[in-house]
Amino acid sequence: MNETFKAFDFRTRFGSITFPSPIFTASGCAGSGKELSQFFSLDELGAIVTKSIAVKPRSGRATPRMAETPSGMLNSIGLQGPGIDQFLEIDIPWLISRNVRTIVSISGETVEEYATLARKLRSVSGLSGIEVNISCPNVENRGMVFACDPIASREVIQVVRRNLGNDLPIIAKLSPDVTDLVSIAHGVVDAGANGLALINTLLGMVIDIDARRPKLAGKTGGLSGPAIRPVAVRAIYQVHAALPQIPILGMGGVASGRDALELIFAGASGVSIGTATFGDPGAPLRIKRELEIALKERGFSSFADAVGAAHES
Amino acid sequence: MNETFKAFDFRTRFGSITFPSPIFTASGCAGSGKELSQFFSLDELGAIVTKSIAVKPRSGRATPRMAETPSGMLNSIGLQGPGIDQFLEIDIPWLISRNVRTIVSISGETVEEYATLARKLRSVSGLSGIEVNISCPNVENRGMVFACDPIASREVIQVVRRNLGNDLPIIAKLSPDVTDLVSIAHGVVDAGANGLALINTLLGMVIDIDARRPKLAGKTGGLSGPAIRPVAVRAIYQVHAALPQIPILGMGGVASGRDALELIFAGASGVSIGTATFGDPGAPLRIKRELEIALKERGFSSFADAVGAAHES
Amino acid sequence: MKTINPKAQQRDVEVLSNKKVGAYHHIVLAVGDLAIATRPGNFVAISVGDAMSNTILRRAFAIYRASDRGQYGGTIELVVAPHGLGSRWLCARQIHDRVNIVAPLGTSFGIPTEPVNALLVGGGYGAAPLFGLAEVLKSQGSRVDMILGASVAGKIYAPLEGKRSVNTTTLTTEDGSTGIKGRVTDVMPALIEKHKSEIIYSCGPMAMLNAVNQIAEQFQLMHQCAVEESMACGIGVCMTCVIPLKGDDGLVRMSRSCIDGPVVDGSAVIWGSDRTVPEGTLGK
Amino acid sequence: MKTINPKAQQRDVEVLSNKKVGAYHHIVLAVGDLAIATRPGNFVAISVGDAMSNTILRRAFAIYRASDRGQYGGTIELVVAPHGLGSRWLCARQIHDRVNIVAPLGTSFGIPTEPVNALLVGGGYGAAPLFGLAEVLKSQGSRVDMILGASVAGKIYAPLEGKRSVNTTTLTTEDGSTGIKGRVTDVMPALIEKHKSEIIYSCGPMAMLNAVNQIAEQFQLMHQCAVEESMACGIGVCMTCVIPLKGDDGLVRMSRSCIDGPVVDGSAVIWGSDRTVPEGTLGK
Ligand SMILES: Cc1cc2nc3c(=O)[nH]c(=O)nc-3n(C[C@H](O)[C@H](O)[C@H](O)COP(=O)(O)OP(=O)(O)OC[C@H]3O[C@@H](n4cnc5c(N)ncnc54)[C@H](O)[C@@H]3O)c2cc1C
Ligand SMILES: Cc1cc2nc3c(=O)[nH]c(=O)nc-3n(C[C@H](O)[C@H](O)[C@H](O)COP(=O)(O)OP(=O)(O)OC[C@H]3O[C@@H](n4cnc5c(N)ncnc54)[C@H](O)[C@@H]3O)c2cc1C
Ligand SMILES: Cc1cc2nc3c(=O)[nH]c(=O)nc-3n(C[C@H](O)[C@H](O)[C@H](O)COP(=O)(O)O)c2cc1C
Ligand SMILES: Cc1cc2nc3c(=O)[nH]c(=O)nc-3n(C[C@H](O)[C@H](O)[C@H](O)COP(=O)(O)O)c2cc1C
Ligand code: FES
Ligand code: FES
Repeated sequence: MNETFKAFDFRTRFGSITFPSPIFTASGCAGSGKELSQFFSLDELGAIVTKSIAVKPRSGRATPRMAETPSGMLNSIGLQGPGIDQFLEIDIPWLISRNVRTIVSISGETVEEYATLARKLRSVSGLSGIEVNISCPNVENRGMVFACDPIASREVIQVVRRNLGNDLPIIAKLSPDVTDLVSIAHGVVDAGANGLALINTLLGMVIDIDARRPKLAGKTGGLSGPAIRPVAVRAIYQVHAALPQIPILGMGGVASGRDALELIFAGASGVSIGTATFGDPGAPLRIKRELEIALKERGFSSFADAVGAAHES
Repeated sequence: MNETFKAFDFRTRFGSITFPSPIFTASGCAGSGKELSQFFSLDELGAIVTKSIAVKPRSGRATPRMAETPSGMLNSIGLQGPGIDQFLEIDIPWLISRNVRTIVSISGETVEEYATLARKLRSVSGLSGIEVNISCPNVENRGMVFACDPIASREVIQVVRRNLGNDLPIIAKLSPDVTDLVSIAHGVVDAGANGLALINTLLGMVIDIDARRPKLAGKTGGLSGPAIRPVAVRAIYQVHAALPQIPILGMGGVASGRDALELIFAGASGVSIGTATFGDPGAPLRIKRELEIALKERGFSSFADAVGAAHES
Repeated sequence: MKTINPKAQQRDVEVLSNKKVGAYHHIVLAVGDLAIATRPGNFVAISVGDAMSNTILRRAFAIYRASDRGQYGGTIELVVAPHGLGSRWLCARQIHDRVNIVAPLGTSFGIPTEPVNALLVGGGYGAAPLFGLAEVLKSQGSRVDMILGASVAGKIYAPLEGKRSVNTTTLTTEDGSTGIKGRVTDVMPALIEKHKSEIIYSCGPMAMLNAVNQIAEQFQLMHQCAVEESMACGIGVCMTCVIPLKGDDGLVRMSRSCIDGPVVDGSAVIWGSDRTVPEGTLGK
Repeated sequence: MKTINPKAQQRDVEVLSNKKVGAYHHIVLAVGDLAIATRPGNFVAISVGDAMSNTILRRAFAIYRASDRGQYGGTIELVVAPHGLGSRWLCARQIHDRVNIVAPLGTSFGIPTEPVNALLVGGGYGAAPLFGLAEVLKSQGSRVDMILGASVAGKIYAPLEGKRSVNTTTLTTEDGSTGIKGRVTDVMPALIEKHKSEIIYSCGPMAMLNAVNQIAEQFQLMHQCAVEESMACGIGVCMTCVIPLKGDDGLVRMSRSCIDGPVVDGSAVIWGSDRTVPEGTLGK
């Protein structure tokens, strides 16, 4: 068969699951999937990563919830969502019935809540993985974010693994706002994570100089978008160097195929598109196509060969 | 006297020293001062903060040392400098003889080096303060950055205070790349710091997707510029809330008077201009003027009233 | 598979005209068949800047009028206030420049099945979508009275051709520089009584909508208003644009104003919940 | 107080002309009296983009020619390759647009006090500053031979008017599309012998400068070259643009190419130290 016409081998693996494309959505940036389906076919993607879901319904924070910043934005949604029961009743069936590969992101305020979420997801068929968002305040520990505490991070992943069973891959999503990211990564991998999602947003603030107060009602917010890409690349590079066997789902400011390639060369086995979708609803699909071109131009015949390529020299 | 013609009271204090203006240069972004003196008169500023100086001459890192990033840049200079002796012989006399208020930034690889630097500076007359850059790798502790280690940070400030005497203000410059910035701030203040400089650069990386390797010869670099301003504002706000008596020298992506005001409302008693000077050699003076207008427009009659104003509501 | 944003498309479109009108710019875009799908109250999300821009989010603008006939095919028209960087960039576009849009987005004003006496209340550029609404109401036999208010005369948007479909227009300015000195709500009660208004449509700043809603409640009138919250995506995926809305089930939810709005039922809004989540909101 | 950047000024200046020439743009800026202060080898640092741009650093360009006479007062001319976002933005400027510059910056080519036989070697847009240099050398009585090389014909910059001051011009391209097939260094030895060259001036990619320097050493000729390192500030305050240079005291220092360069003595450069600090550098 003529090389030129051979489909590019875009496959990538997290745990036991093989995804046909390495481009994913980022949690909290693709709604329930439905909203984007007007703009492109969701099954073109590796998977939709759903907005982090909690045990109970959550109203989220008051508005204003967003502020644009130079080449980035702050958000303070506060994990608004319908709670796991309604989510499993409405959102998941819609995705599964349309053959959209789905990774469910979960968030808890206690270790026990993560256990509950994992138990409820264990029996759901058709899922492709669980992303564990541990960048949530731990109400049992002075609201300290789980992902900033090596022991709590580990504990969360352990109970999720125990309650979920061994079938579905667990991807632990880490925060870059820590002194020693690599040791947190080691901890969650030891605890049973099959992959790591890097990075969640950076904690930031914008002040409204006319109102003389923080612009966001929640005061601080998460910084995302191209502004943080260098931090994402660094985080992925460091963690891939330390744990080369563990697949990384990279994210942080990817707005083009070239940006995605930067994360992949740093060590990402998949790339999630977040904030870019707000500026361009078709971004995930566009980036997938641009990535394919960028890889072919550089002589790659399969995606897997590109992962971590910047570590070789 | 007519209010309109009264000079704006721009004074600000760090420790025992009063500065006539709250706009400073950022360490490593104003050369030795001479380079900028072609573009504006240095005594218009609160002070020049010199590039961090080490005990011995340092070649710094190989090139490429910089990469532009969205609304920011990475640098990996590696603290290049002539060493304290030549610095005290050439750079300092030039500044002092021209009545330029000068804050000397120091950096060491061991606690003992900080002690040496402080001893050498003790006898230099005409200085306005010492900024202690503790975002340097500690060679005695696996290269872990001092500012990321609460105990090492404290120790450094203690020995600097002990060796410097009590006359000059000590401003401890902290890194945002830590899990708990407030506790590090508490530690260095307990150890004798009169002020805090927030923030140093964030650790980042850019990959050259054509060469398939990190763009910078030193692989990682420090992220600065408007991209990081939300992180700076957050850091300043958090630390000012915890330590309202301690003056903060704020920095991170300030490119206009409005940006400076954001940091001031968050709690900065002074603002250093770094990366903005690369794009506009006259930036420090321009920002000072814009800040004056922005403060007057908002009805402030003195700078001090504006510090921390975003905490009031 | 398409139950949300069903008619929205992303397109590069040409600027056909850009004229300064008072404090605003009246901008016409050649959008082809998107015009047919557009209803009064819908909005458009526009990319601002170029490949080098640090502004990564779209800006939302109400669609002033949509027309599917005419020399250039389908067009939509906007009334834009040069506010910050992005809107000023848009106001600086010249004829033949291209801009990237996503449209039509959001809910539209509900049109009664029978002719009614409608009172349309607009503040500042918020007047814009009311003219398209007036045309539809008029063509369906309704009486249309309009109140347009602003701080100063230059900020009232009241084009001559817009008045074709309006029975009466009342202007208010806070400084009295044109029309009646005062706010739109100062003149509402008398006009409601005079014209026997049965439904109120409003668009403008949130504080004005709140005040308009109080009058609507007082007179027990239906009130549809187009709200304005900061929007990062405009298409329902980011959850930044929420407002507290009471649902048919009586529960208050933080609802997306880009999907469940911008046009909402005034009586469903929990007003005055600035920077707070109202007590009783689901999941608070 | 002003011992560094003594002649540099920051100014908003007008674009007088912008023409595509082969692979490059020839751009003329009205800089007023800055032209008088400009010497061959100096460069200009230009802001790219507008208030919304995410590119925060200036771009450096060699000054091709400076002229203080003429219809528009002082002008400087540039030869710009559309490379990335910033240079493409510059190449897209139109007549009457304004750009913000800082100039003149850096060292200039040393001019011998006596007439000499000079060989000028340029690669790609690196040819640009050599034409201004040729004029000065010629007017001072020197013989000027020039070699211009590039990968392909379109990347050779060799304007007719530039040749006025040149005795001979030799072109090389790697693909043979014009002139001699090969590199500038392939033809250098024969030309040095033929024209009895006494000094070499060069400007182009670092690898070319290195190869030129080897030939200069072989023939024991003076060699002045204009280097190119990534520059964040262009005025000496950031330390990003360093190259290892041996000083008069024999010590190698990482020296700023924006202040101690871009024109440096080829024999002072520690060549081939890509991505490393050479052994023996002060403070390594
Ligand atoms: C549904 C809807 C309809 C609108 N219709 C119009 C209209 O017809 N005419 C008009 O002139 N303006 C309208 N606006 C407001 C318009 O979106 C803002 O003026 C514009 O986004 C400001 O962008 P900027 O870059 O100029 O300002 P900046 O202040 O620099 O914007 C910074 C960020 O804040 C957001 N933002 C700032 N102000 C507003 C605002 N008032 N509402 C929502 N987001 C804001 C921007 O979108 C951007 O993300 C509408 C807004 C919404 C939500
Ligand atoms: C002293 C000097 C003289 C120069 N003279 C010319 C000239 O006469 N004509 C010309 O076309 N180009 C010249 N260059 C190169 C020119 O500066 C770069 O092509 C330009 O900076 C690229 O910017 P960009 O935004 O298009 O590319 P990008 O790749 O987007 O730039 C990203 C960043 O890298 C820097 N950068 C990228 N390439 C280079 C490079 N080759 N050298 C230095 N910095 C770079 C940019 O300044 C910017 O900060 C010169 C460079 C220097 C240092
Ligand atoms: C509006 C918004 C909401 C988000 N919600 C979540 C969330 O619910 N769970 C989560 O793990 N990450 C959440 N994130 C973080 C993103 O998934 C992603 O990690 C981050 O934004 C960096 O990627 P980006 O720069 O491509 O957006 C959210 C980000 C944004 C901007
Ligand atoms: C090129 C460069 C060199 C720097 N060198 C130093 C240094 O020597 N010591 C130090 O404490 N900070 C150094 N910094 C950090 C700045 O002082 C400042 O904290 C940081 O850049 C954030 O401010 P900005 O965004 O205004 O640049 C350097 C920054 C840059 C960009
Ligand atoms: S603007 Fe994103 S959900 Fe409404
Ligand atoms: S470019 Fe900044 S020192 Fe040379």
